[in-house]
Amino acid sequence: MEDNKQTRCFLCECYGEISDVVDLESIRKGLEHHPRIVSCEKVKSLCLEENIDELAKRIPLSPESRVLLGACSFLARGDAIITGLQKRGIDPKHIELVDLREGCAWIHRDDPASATKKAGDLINMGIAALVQRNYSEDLTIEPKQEVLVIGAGPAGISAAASLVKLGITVHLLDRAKTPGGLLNLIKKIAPETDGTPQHVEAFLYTVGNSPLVRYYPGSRISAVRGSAGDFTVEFTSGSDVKSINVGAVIIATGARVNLPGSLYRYKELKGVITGIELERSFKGPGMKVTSAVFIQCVGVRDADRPYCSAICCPVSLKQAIQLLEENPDAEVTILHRDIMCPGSVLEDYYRKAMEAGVRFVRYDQDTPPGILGAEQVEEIRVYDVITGRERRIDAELVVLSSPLIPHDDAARVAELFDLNRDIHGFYEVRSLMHPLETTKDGVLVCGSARWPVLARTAILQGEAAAMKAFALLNTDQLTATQISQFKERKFSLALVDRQACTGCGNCVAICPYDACSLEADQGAYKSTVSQMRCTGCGSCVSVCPNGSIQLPEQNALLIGEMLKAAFS
Amino acid sequence: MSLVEDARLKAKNALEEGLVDGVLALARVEDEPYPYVFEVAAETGMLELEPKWLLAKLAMNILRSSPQDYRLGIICRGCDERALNELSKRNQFDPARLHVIGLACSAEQARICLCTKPYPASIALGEKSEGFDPREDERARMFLSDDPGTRMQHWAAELSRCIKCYGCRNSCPICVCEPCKLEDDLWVRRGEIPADMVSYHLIRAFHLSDTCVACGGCTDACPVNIPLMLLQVAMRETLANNYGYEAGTDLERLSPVLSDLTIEPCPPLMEPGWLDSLKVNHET
Amino acid sequence: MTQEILLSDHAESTRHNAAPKVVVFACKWCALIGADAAGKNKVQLPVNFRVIPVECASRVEADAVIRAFSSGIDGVAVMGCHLGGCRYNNANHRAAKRLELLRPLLDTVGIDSRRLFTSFGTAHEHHQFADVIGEFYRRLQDLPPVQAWSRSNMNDYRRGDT
Amino acid sequence: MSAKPPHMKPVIVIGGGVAGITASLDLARAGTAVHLVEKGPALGGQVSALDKLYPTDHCAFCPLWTEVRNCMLNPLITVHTCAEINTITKTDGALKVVVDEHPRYIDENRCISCGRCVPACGVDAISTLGAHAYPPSYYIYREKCTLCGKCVDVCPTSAIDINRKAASSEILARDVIWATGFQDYDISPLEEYGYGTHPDIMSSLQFEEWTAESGLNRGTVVKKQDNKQPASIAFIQCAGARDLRLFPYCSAVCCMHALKQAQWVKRRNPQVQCVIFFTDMRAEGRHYYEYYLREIGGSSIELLRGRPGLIYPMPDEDGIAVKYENTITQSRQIRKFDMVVLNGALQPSLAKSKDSGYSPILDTEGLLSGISPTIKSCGFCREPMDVEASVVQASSAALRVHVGEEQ
Repeated sequence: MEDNKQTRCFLCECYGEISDVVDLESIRKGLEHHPRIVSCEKVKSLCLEENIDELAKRIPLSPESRVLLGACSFLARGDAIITGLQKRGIDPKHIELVDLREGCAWIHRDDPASATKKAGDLINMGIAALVQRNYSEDLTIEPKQEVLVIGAGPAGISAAASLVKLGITVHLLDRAKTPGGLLNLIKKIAPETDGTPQHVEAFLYTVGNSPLVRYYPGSRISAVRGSAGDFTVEFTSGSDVKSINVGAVIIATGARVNLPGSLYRYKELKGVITGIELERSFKGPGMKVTSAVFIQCVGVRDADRPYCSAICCPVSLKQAIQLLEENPDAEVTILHRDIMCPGSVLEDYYRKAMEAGVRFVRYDQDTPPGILGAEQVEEIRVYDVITGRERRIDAELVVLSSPLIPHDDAARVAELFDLNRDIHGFYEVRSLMHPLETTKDGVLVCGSARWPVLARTAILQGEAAAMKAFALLNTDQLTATQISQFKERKFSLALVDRQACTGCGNCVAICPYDACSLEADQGAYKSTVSQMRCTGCGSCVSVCPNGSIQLPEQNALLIGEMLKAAFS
Repeated sequence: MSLVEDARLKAKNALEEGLVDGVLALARVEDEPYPYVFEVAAETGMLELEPKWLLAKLAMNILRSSPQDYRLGIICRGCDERALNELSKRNQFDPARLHVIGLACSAEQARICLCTKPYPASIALGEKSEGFDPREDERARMFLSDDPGTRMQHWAAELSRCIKCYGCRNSCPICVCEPCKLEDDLWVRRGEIPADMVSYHLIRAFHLSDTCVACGGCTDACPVNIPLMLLQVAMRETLANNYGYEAGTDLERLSPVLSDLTIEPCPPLMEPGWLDSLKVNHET
Repeated sequence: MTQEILLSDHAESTRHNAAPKVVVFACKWCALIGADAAGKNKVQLPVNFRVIPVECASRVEADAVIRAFSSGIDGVAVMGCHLGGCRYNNANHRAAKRLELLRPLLDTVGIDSRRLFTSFGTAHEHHQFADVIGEFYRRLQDLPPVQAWSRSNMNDYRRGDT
Repeated sequence: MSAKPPHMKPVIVIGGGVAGITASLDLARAGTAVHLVEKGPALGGQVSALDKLYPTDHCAFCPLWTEVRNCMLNPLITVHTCAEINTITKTDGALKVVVDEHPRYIDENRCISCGRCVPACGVDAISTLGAHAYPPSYYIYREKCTLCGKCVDVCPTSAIDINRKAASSEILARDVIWATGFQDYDISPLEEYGYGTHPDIMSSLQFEEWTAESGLNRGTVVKKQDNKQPASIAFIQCAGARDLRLFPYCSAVCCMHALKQAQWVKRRNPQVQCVIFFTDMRAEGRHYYEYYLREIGGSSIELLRGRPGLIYPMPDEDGIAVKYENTITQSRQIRKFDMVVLNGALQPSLAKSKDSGYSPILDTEGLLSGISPTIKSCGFCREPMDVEASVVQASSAALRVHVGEEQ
């Protein structure tokens, strides 16, 4: 490959921090008649504003001009130099920063001779990298200013309403016939003390009346294609099949309540009911009772479901308070292993339940409460861990508080969007600072589909997801390198040499972002890479048997040449 | 009825019933065995089973160059069948167009090939016989001895006789890449005989780390008689111990190296101690 | 005749006394930060190592490690993030598994697999990076010098270079 | 032109922790100009002071440093470090916010971190901003600096200017988001916890700093008293929290934080005995309970239910006595520990700055109640919560400010 790149090299003395250890003069002389170096200068410093101005003047803006900076590390002042040059019109891809300070001078003070040799090698490695580096072409698309929200529970309608406020068209798709998700099953939203019901009303109103919302009840997604900024989603709504084109997807499919199966003689004894059945009675005539017992952590926080579903404690507190309001002289006891009411609002609610007269007994996982009675519940026996004695509570009502578990078709939806799911079946998300983003750019998840949450948190997550979707679409041009929220610029996008590819599918199997796919091409299979999905990690390159897939910015030749230059 | 007659009968029936359009097997022409595609039922009289001849790559090329609806039968041994599984996992041909007639190898054939599983999944011809552990073979014992020094001496001495004829790569049923990395000057310097032991042989061996079906093709093809298959023994054992994975036996299961630890757990890597602690111990 | 060529060529490539040459493939998100921190704190480290920054440990090809050994490098370190801490959705799990599978092959031909050092324990603090590099050097020092390696060594290798 | 035209007036985000950073980035990406006011010398807040984060055990700065960098480089975000809010006064339809910026003697754009100023300083007032702060630079701590000027002429890039004066700027803002997070609270008023009576009775944030891998002990766990390895450590939960005398709320983060600290102690030296005194082990977030199971099941961390009655230094020998009621044996016991970590007394950072002209409305527990019309709040200062919840609430607050509507 004939290359006419002219590389200009600048070695920074860093006010003696580098030049005291590394003999820059000998390196400069060595580079003078290097075939690829046009000019090589030694400067006192590179990173101050005035130096960057000086530097930018000496670098022509032509596409062939390359810059090799022998200075400090990117994390030290290197970043400031490159950003400064970028502001003055020099493409950072044409700059190679060689770390002579943190990487060489400062860690080999006591051996200047070999430090100089190492610096020379590092410079040669930098030249090799600069020469061999190609550039992945950036893909630019016009993001669709529409968002698909799946699920019309509290999280879904909050996301939809928020998107409407941001001026984005929303396709609200829900499996059920009526919006509201789990809220339809309950009378009051726990904890009703903090204004959540008013928020839900406001959202329902916005979603119901805004022209920007297209609501498809009773529909089911059948196919998904595309990537961030340009998804094509096909779904069946009632009888007809529809296809929409959206820029981002917010999954708010929620979760379902787990039935206790045969635990605590449920279904066998009259009077043993679940929280949902109790809620149904609150919506109806209400329940006359003299003594009721709630049992927490039923079918959860145990061997086969090792997680805490977080909402059952606040919900039981709400139901206990409601029972006491309807039966003022009744006795309500909650048997629990830990009351999960973190923060201020939920802790106050816990205190409010105590003041309302709810009694709490702590039991241990290994000694669960026993339910006695022939057909009707008569007595509960439980070993009270605090007092160390067995308690006998006669009660005619036992409410089993059960957890939220993932929907049955969560696996199907995850398959459609290529999402990972954790061991419990909830959708996996990225790091702590990106708690609603999935591994696929443009697909966000919020509400109980991600992890069981109360309505108040689901609403917050809906708004946050709407804001993140808006941040993604709020531009006329979405470029593949700008998408990832992790960093402002993706390092490189994989490129396939279709001629060499044997279609073995290793890259398709290993890609953590499902960016590779096989396409039939005259009878044989060839791999293609979706620029939008690819994040440039390079997993595919290391499993491709004949190197037909490469990261242009760090191709195999570049690594090979750097290896050669390492100890030349 | 002897094994050969049984094979000829099965091939004839397959052709007559129109199950396949041709059967790939050996034929004896002027007393020399040749791979031959029997398309006429009568010719199956010339069908032979000996000697062992690896037909997997041949079958793939036949299927690739024949029309889409051409169905091929093949009389193939255990290693061929495993090789065909690996190739179909790599989308090199459509397995539906292949009709496998499994032939079990004899115990001494297994002894020669150092084969641990000398029988296909579905045995149509011959009986299952005992596999042979490569570590028992006395020549192999030197190459796989416990002391690294002797191992190195043997391997260095043997590999220094390599004339880089690429016979091992060409005969290996899995190697289908063109261009192949071993011909790229970046990985293996050109014009150097014997081939650079580390870069040529180890790169080739590692490319087959999770796909080698231990058919012995490389050892048979090597003109200077280097037991190349022994390079794979340690890796195949690691895969079997850590993941319970053997190449070519399960069409659905992808190589465990292509998925993360939550999907294909690997015991030594799972304990955080091994990786997380700074005092990373490497006595695997 | 081949036997003598092989061993004589390696005479000078055994360079028993010189410090071992190490190439470090450092993951940009963790190990490179550790290397930078070690620099900032001016921790004195052995000279003979060169860092090649990679986007993720999963970018390191086993062929590149083999290529490094074949060009006379004594030790290759691949340093990536925590298992579960990778920015690329567990890409480092597969890197760990693949390099784990390279070890038996290196051992088979007698190249001690401890020359391939993998640390997925985030050497992100300066003292951790320094400890990891120091320990790798100690381990390389007391490994037996590799006699019958490939016939290539660095200067012979330069023959075909531009 | 990449972003849509920015809305007319900027938004002030107070607090450069995870909540503040997320709110600023979300607003900037939505096209609104932001002024991020941080009282410390660098962004990162409490999370950057932590060693590890639960539930993934990552290093704390790992998810944070790209966000901090994005914040600093985003053209729509102006970051004011070493700055505090003086007054917020309501003018016609907007808020006039006066920001006091304390003098930053070392200019971070000129400091090349060569470190020559540190030996020159007689009172040891100069140090780096922490291993991974952005932008990387040295910093002179005003409280220790005697303005002697010895460091000024040592600096090669003349980045030090000790006669920089405090400045205050006035910003006309559309809205304010409080994201001031929390800080450690000295609970010596509650004598039964014995805080301050023994060097090895410390708060959890102090313990985190004392045993941090990037700290001076480089991750090794030693007693403050004699730098020897402790035999046993007690983690006291809800010390000062869920306590009507001090903080009635539950600080939400300390159960998991104690688990994390105990687990890292066990991982670094398995023979140290760790005991956690808890009332409710609140591990209810995403993957928290698995973390709890792995720690309790795996590495023998002992859980004792109940709050200790009294903690005091042992009179005759060294060590700390913890008096508690053992619910299993129903008896009162005293147990000797080498170190005691008090978890729970986390105060929202807002309460202190009551004197600012426009005192935001606080609820009974000193938390910023969200109901005031023009002031939005998110993160721990509004309701005790962990990193994930703070980041979500920050995005929600950013949304409400961007569309200009009550919380």
